[in-house]
Amino acid sequence: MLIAATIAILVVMIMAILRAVWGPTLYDRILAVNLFGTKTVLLISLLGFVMGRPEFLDIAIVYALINFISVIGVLHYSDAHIFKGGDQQKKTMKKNS
Amino acid sequence: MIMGLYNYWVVVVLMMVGFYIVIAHGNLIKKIVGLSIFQTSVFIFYISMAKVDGGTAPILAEGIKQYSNPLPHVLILTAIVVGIATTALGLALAVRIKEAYGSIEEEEIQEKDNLDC
Amino acid sequence: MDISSAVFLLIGSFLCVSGGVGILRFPDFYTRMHAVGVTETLATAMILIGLMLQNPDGLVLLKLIIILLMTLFISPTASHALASAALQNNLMPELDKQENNEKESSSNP
Amino acid sequence: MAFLVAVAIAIVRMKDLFAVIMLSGIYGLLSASFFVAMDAVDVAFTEASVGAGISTLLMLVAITMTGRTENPSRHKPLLALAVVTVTGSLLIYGTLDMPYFGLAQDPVHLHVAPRYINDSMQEVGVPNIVTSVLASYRAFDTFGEVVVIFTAGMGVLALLSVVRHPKDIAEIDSINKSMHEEHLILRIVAKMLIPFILLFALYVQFHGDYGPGGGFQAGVIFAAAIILYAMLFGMSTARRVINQSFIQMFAAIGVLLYGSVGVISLLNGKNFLDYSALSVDPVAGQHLGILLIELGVGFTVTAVMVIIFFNFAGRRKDQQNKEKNEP
Repeated sequence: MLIAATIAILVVMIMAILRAVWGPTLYDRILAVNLFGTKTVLLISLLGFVMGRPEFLDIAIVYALINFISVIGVLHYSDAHIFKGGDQQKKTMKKNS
Repeated sequence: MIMGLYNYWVVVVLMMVGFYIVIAHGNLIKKIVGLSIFQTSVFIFYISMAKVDGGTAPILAEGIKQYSNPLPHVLILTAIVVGIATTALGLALAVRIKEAYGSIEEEEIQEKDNLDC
Repeated sequence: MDISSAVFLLIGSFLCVSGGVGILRFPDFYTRMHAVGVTETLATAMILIGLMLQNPDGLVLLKLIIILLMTLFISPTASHALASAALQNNLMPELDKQENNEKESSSNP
Repeated sequence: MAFLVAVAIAIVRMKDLFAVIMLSGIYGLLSASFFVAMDAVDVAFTEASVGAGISTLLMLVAITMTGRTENPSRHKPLLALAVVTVTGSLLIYGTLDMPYFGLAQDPVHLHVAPRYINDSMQEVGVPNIVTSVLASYRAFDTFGEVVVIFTAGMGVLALLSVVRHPKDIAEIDSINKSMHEEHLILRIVAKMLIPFILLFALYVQFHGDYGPGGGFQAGVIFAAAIILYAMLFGMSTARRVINQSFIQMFAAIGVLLYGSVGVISLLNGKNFLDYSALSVDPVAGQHLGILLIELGVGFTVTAVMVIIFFNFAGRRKDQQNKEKNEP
């Protein structure tokens, strides 16, 4: 069962990567990274159980924290939208709106 | 046989991707990303060398006989932190170059240099 | 114990995959956000509870609970921040397409 | 092993021009999970906090300063491609001689590692072999790494530090006032989380002897908490909490602590960084030495990461101000 869950998470990770590569807007990419991070947390905890040494959940905690921090950071620095070459971003926005 | 060397091949491919980015792209930030990919491929190489089949993480516990090799882990652990420090230094240089030249594209920088001479 | 853990894990993985399908297939950013934001928290909680049932051992259980709590805090916050940032930067949901209407209205904050 | 496929998928990233940074974040996460699958928990710990968190952030800040678009390359990529292919195939040819993956009889595993695995418990008394090798057997190396990190921090400082501008009391006030308008939820959640992150960093710092963790990781996590604070509550507020000169001193104190532990053992008639000299009982001495050294590493790493981030962010703000004033 653990293996099944691991495989499911791997599949979701692949989907997230696809969205991150594909994603038309900046926010899609951030969303994909966020999803990816959460799935990594799950994957690490599952892997700990699969390998039979579940003491290493510390890593999963770090992941959860760092994921949060990096999402906030990415938002903080993209929110300011002072990208000097930021035409691309605006273009995609227009396309989408 | 194929599985036996698969890891190393993936490492080689990653390393070459990083290398390609470094030599073929002109953007300095992109180059730094390429360097970090290159770096990570070396990390993966070391770590996959350290793995022993049936072994577990090198933290001593009762009832476990086989551990993976701790030495590469130590080397890579410090290398990662040093890597981020050097990456930061590279980014700082890129920012300064942007301020001085108004661009971080290699060719434009060279053109400006040629004009100055 | 084992069976209940398996059930939780299965539900969790199913939710994960449905979220993944959502992020791939939905037409615009807010619907994708909706798909991920809703399933993510629940799926994580399910899988973590499944793991807790697997190994009722002191420290490990504590760490799992910490992870669960943090996920419950973090992922809604991150989703909120993401959605509001997107909205502030004038990324509008696709409202004009007929077939997307229902999904949009439910996810638009 | 399914992971390697996923890692290979990450290569797709190179075709992408604008999302490179996002993808490099994903790449960091992926490689870290690969490290977990390969039993390298300590390394995964570090990569998690560094590769996925801090480096993504730094690159992002740098990109906001340098512009986001990349010019299409005017080089002919064929030459580069040829070089890459040739090198790659040579390397692959080289791997054919490599011992197969995961065999216990690989030459790598026969030389020093058995001694570390078998004897470190008696000699150092720390269950985490990685920590004991890092901080005791190869402490001299680690000292070098710490000095490298310190130097890099100083380099960033030299390159990017801005002349002290007067403290923006007004900005702090405006941030406090805007508290209820923007980022309200974020700030409250962050206020709850930051103490927890700091506590967790301390746990990682001092639990490094028994589980994955240690000075490097704890330093990065500590710095991440400070960075989170700085992002949500404004640079000026963060600067008021953590003074720039104070943090610079902190970085130096870390290196000095490390070095002085070595000098003390030298004065006691042992080798440099031989901790047995620190106490009557050699194992207790080792314990003490590892603890002190990890502390020094933690100090330096935290301080350098914070210095790097503050200088990047401060530089960025400076540029913004200039732009505001010019037109």
